[in-house]
Amino acid sequence: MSDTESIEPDLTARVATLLRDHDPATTDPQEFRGALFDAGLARVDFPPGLGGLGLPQRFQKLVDARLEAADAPMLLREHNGIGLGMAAPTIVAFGTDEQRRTLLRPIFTNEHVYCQLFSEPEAGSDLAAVATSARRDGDEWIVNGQKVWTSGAHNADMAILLARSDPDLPKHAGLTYFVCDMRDPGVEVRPLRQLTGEAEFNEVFLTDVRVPDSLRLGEIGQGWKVATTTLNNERVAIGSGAPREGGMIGRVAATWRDNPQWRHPGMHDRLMRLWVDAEAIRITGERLRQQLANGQPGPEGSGMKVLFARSAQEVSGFDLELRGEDGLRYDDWTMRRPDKVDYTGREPGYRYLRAKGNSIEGGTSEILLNVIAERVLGLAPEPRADKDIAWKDLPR
Amino acid sequence: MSDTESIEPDLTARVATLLRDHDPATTDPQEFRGALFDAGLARVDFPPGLGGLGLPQRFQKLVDARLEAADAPMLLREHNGIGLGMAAPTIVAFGTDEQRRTLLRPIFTNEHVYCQLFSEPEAGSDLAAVATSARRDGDEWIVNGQKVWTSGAHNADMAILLARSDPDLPKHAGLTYFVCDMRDPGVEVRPLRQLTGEAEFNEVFLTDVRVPDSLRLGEIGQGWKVATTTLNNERVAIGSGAPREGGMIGRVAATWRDNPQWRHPGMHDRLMRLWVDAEAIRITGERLRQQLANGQPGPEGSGMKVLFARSAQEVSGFDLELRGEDGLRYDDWTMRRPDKVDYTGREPGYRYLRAKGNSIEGGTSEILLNVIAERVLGLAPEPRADKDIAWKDLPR
Amino acid sequence: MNTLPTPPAADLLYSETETELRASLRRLLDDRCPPEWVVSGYDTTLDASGLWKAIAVDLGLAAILIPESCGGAGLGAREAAVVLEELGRAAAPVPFLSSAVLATVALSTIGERETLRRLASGDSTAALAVPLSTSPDDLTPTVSADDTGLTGRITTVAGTELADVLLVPVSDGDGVQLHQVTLPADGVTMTPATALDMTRPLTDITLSGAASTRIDSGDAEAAIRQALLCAAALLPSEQYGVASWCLDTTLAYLKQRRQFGRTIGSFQAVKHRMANLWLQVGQTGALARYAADTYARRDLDTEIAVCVAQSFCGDAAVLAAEECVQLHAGIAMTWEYPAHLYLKRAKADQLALGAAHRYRNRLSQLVDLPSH
Amino acid sequence: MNTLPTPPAADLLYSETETELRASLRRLLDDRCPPEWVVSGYDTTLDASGLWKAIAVDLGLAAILIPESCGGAGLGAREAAVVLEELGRAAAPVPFLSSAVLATVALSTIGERETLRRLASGDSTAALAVPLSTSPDDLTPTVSADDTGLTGRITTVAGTELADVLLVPVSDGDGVQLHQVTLPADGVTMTPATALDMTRPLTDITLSGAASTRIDSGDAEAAIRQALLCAAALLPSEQYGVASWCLDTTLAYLKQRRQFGRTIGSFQAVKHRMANLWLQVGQTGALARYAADTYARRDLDTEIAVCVAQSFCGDAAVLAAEECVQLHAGIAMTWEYPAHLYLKRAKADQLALGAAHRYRNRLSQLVDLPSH
Repeated sequence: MSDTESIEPDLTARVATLLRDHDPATTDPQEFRGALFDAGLARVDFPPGLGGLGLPQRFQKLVDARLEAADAPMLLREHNGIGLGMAAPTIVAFGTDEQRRTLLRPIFTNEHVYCQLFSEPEAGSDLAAVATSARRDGDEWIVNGQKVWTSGAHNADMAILLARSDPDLPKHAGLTYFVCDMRDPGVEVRPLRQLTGEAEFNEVFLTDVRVPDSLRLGEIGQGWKVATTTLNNERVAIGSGAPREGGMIGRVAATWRDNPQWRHPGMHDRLMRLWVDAEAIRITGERLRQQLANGQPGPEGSGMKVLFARSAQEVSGFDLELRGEDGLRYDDWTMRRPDKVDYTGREPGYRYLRAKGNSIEGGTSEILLNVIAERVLGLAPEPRADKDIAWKDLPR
Repeated sequence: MSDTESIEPDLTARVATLLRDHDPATTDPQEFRGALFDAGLARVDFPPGLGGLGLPQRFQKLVDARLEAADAPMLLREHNGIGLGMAAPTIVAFGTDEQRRTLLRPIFTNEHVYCQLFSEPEAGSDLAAVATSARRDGDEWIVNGQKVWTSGAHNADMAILLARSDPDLPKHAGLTYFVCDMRDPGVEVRPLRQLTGEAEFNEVFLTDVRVPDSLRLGEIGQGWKVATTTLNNERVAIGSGAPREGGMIGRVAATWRDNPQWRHPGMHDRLMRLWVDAEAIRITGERLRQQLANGQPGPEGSGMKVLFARSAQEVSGFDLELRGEDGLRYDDWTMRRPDKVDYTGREPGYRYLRAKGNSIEGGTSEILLNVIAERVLGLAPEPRADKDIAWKDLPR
Repeated sequence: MNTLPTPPAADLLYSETETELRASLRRLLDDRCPPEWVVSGYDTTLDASGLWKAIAVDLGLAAILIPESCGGAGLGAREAAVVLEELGRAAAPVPFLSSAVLATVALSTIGERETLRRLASGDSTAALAVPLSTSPDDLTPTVSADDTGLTGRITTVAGTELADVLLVPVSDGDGVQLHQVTLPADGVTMTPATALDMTRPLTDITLSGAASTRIDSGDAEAAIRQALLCAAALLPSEQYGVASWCLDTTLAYLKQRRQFGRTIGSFQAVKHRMANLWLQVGQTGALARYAADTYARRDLDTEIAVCVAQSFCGDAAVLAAEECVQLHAGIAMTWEYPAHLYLKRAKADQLALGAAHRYRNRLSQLVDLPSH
Repeated sequence: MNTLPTPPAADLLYSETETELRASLRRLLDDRCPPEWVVSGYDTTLDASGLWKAIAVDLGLAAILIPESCGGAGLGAREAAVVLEELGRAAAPVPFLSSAVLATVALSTIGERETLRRLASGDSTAALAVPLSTSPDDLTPTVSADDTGLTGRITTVAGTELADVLLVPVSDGDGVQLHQVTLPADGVTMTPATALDMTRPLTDITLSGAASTRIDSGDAEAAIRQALLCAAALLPSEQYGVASWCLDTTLAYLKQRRQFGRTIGSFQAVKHRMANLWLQVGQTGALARYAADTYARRDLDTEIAVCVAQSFCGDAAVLAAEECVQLHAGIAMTWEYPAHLYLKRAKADQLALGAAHRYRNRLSQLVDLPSH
């Protein structure tokens, strides 16, 4: 508490200085964000000199609140989520001094929007199976392969990339992690259309892409460890708090209230079960946040995404059944490239189809249940036959 | 069809002869059953001289119908189910001429009631892990160990017994199969009380039980194969046809009809789903019988028991919820040894508890789902580490 | 104890005729109805006339439910069910259910003959103008007739894209009439709807003084209900076809796809899910067959059989499609992979002819299990 | 969009006091309430008086919900919930819910003081004479009073075996009175019921001219409903305790039991079931805590919280117990292994204070989702 007492006035003063020296009303947003970074207020938990002040993460809220009050440009957390949320912490953790100096600031100023080149057609749940090759050539690496499920690749300047640098080593040992320039002529981005009709994601084809060794993050062969750091940062963002009747259940509850003609006694108990399930997730999420705030490592975190996906799928399916004839329609099949995803936006047919992805993207529910069983409950792992064999000798 | 045309009159004649020579009204039942066996009418599908005539099994119905019409003593299929249904076919398949001659007839006359000494505390789903040892001693085997879940052991004269004759071999290879006299002084039978309060089953402790080598069925080390034959005969008996509203659902439907005070709209759709599920099982069972009668090997068979258990458990649980206060009661906790099991007999509390066994006894639902996945659907088996190691060296 | 009697056993197997019928239709669909073509119906209006002609005329399947006296095939609901199994398996965008079942049964029940002859020969295709979600006990005509012709609006009607005959239920105050409209016609506006399942295109129809011929003689309501009951008895077979494709396709994928050095089908959690799915699909097939057989025999148990099948099979097909998507994971979320065709078809089929809870409610009356 | 507001966040964690309370109670139960002893209650009448004295008097837990002015502990529903978690975990056959919750809240709500003092000190134990299955909105007294005393029959009453005070809801035509009967008494016949769950013994009570004292002043109905609501808010914590025992015990067994050369907990189908069960049990704990906390604070969201917890937790505890039995397989079917104690307790708890669908129905009124 005495920490907090001394930190808060100090932070307040720093924000005041920033706002005084860079009037948000007149400063170019990119320049303002650079100043924010330089003042250590972009991510207060990052080390001093790298956009932060080495403070606990919870103090960021205070900074953000004051910036918002002053109508100052905020970080573009949605637009560059992968850069800010995944690449930056990874660069802090594994970057050389030179990399930290050159790569971090452009992320915060939004000069470098990132995408993530991890998943491949043959490396989904089993991410360590990536086949994209990185062959050393002097001071450079030559990268060839295909990546999928890359959101934002068509708008990205840079990418974090996982590639196989040594096929003779076992699968986890032969990977290396890079930062890659998406403007390289060998990078081809193709929209990946989904069952909703939209193309939120891309396929990315890498043909003789040249990555300087200076953009390698971590040691050669250390790619799996670096990627794990990146993915742990991804998980944190998922399953955060929702209000009562937030999400899908709110849409269905409103539909039920507003459309007496669709109500049927045979649907009512099921509706109430779904409502209760959604509320159970909400309360469990709330407890998890209290546990985390209290320093108790809440193991429920790994499960929130499983529960969220299940509820979203059940509720959105129920929604169509409830509507009867109206459920037979769809809003629009046109191929589009949406800027952002809104699971509960658009019409019920879209919501139903899009929710199918909730239990796949960012870790399938099956993988998450494995994680819970093994890491939380301590049950023995599956027998594995692929861990000690050279990657190139694995059965395909 | 021409087969049937010639067989039916012949069978009818044989039954008539039997009935003429052994008037059911005046003949001792045991003697009558012996005559039935000698006439080849006890199990027409068994070989001639061994209680049968080598006919397809379906002709047995004709014999049974005529015997029943004549009020003749029938085989005691419930009282000696293991003898007639499991031991006898195994003896036909693996017995020596001498064994077939001496062991079969007493089963059909009911002089030898059998029980089954297979399962052990450490060998449940993994039956091949039996630890009961059979050590050769001249013309005899000395058997030591403990068996569980033995129904009818307290009324049995004989047992079919699976024991480990060679612990140095892998688990499936070191087993041998015996017929064992339950009156041996080394056999101790203790009731095994269940969660219902009853003791349907027993534990059987075998201490230096001496089994003559002449009662060994099959070769030394061939026990697993012989036991598989026995168990395949067990499976056939399960999941046979039920009438509409047979079983648990009939009890609940009657309760719903007879007790308007317990009805609640919130329960109705669930009741109807359970009714539909029960009907789905009935129709699927009916189709399976038509497929079998038509010579199509209906793979659904392996799954009927899984479906039956699930439905029985859901319906009996629903029954208690429906009753509210009445569901809080039980009929009788007294330790009893019932002669036969009636899943749908007694009160709803008993039915609920007893149904829990439906997914365990005779192969757990988990094992049956494995069987379906691997043998019917052709999915790859689990990696196994216990198949090629000497039994004595397996981790415990 | 107060329980119900058991109906006599039905024939739940496939006859030789049915098996041959299936084989020839499957060959045709494999050849003429590939998934790439079906998917293209989401972006452009498909021309399914060639495929429909091959099915309706070349194989003669439009005539299955038409009496021999009108040029029909002398077959029945069991054979039509087999056709629907295969059409479901291929997610085929042809108007069999709408023309060869719904319209055909409505016409034959009122004793109409001329149009039936043209349907039997394949010279005509008809559609019954009711919303696809109409259940047999839920008919509420929205069209009225006067001197100027038919006026009213009917939404989400299936099977109009190739139809030259529209059968319109018309409300005449205290009853229902059935009118026939020959397409195209003045006063008939057809607006294609954007449907969740574009493999069964839907149309919103507006009638404003459309010329029509009344074709019933007072028995229209019963005839339309009979048509809806027949469709409800047969849709489960289509759902079984959809579910079977999902099961088979998922199984094949699970045996081929490797992750963590193993086929993913060797993971026990996946195996148990597939075993359970196989049990569901097996039951779906049995119930669909039971409904088709009882309908074919006009058995007393028909309506119960339909309600049971409708309650079970729609949900089972949706489960099969959803499991298909989840167990394929990412690949099934793509537009290229055909899984989504079946997810959308299964979900729309669940709503078609009325949702399951309605049938359970009706069933509860039939089997004397009232809700309160 | 027409959606509900979000209530303020509750404290869903355990305080230090609560954690210490739990530890001391768990030590006591480990020591004095072993499963073998609890099981013996199915064959003979248990004497739980020693255990109850240790809990009620030595640990002082009978006083938790009693106001300090009556000798109470000055604690509240949150702490009582922790006690119930532990009692559920041990399937302990003591009348905490019946005396320290139901009877205590009824008495304190009407402002009674004398009996409460004796309950606080442990000199008395009380029972509220309603069927255990009574839900807060379902009170229908079956006893009437006249000059000769109380007459009527009340079935399946919990917690009478150690009670010397019986609180009897009495119907007086247009309202409800609350009478106190000191036990034993003439005109009171107590018949032990054979219960599905013998760890909460039930009694059928017949009153025929039993002497009583009326203790309410017109507010009896509200007080009894309040008592039932409190019990309904706290029973989910007991259900969480039951579910936790099942989860923990099953996990331990799965890690130790080997079949096919592996621990059975290493099979993926088993792992996924346990992970799902763990998710259910975790939610059960969160909802139970939310109900206890809102009740403790007399929050406006209390009744919604109770309905949600009652809807979810009873089923979750039954699932945990059923999965415990299935995953143990044979051993859990035996009388010796304690799993069945929890199966029976979970199933009876599911019915206690009213089944889940009743609470969902009430909830639908509270959150404006009417059934039609």
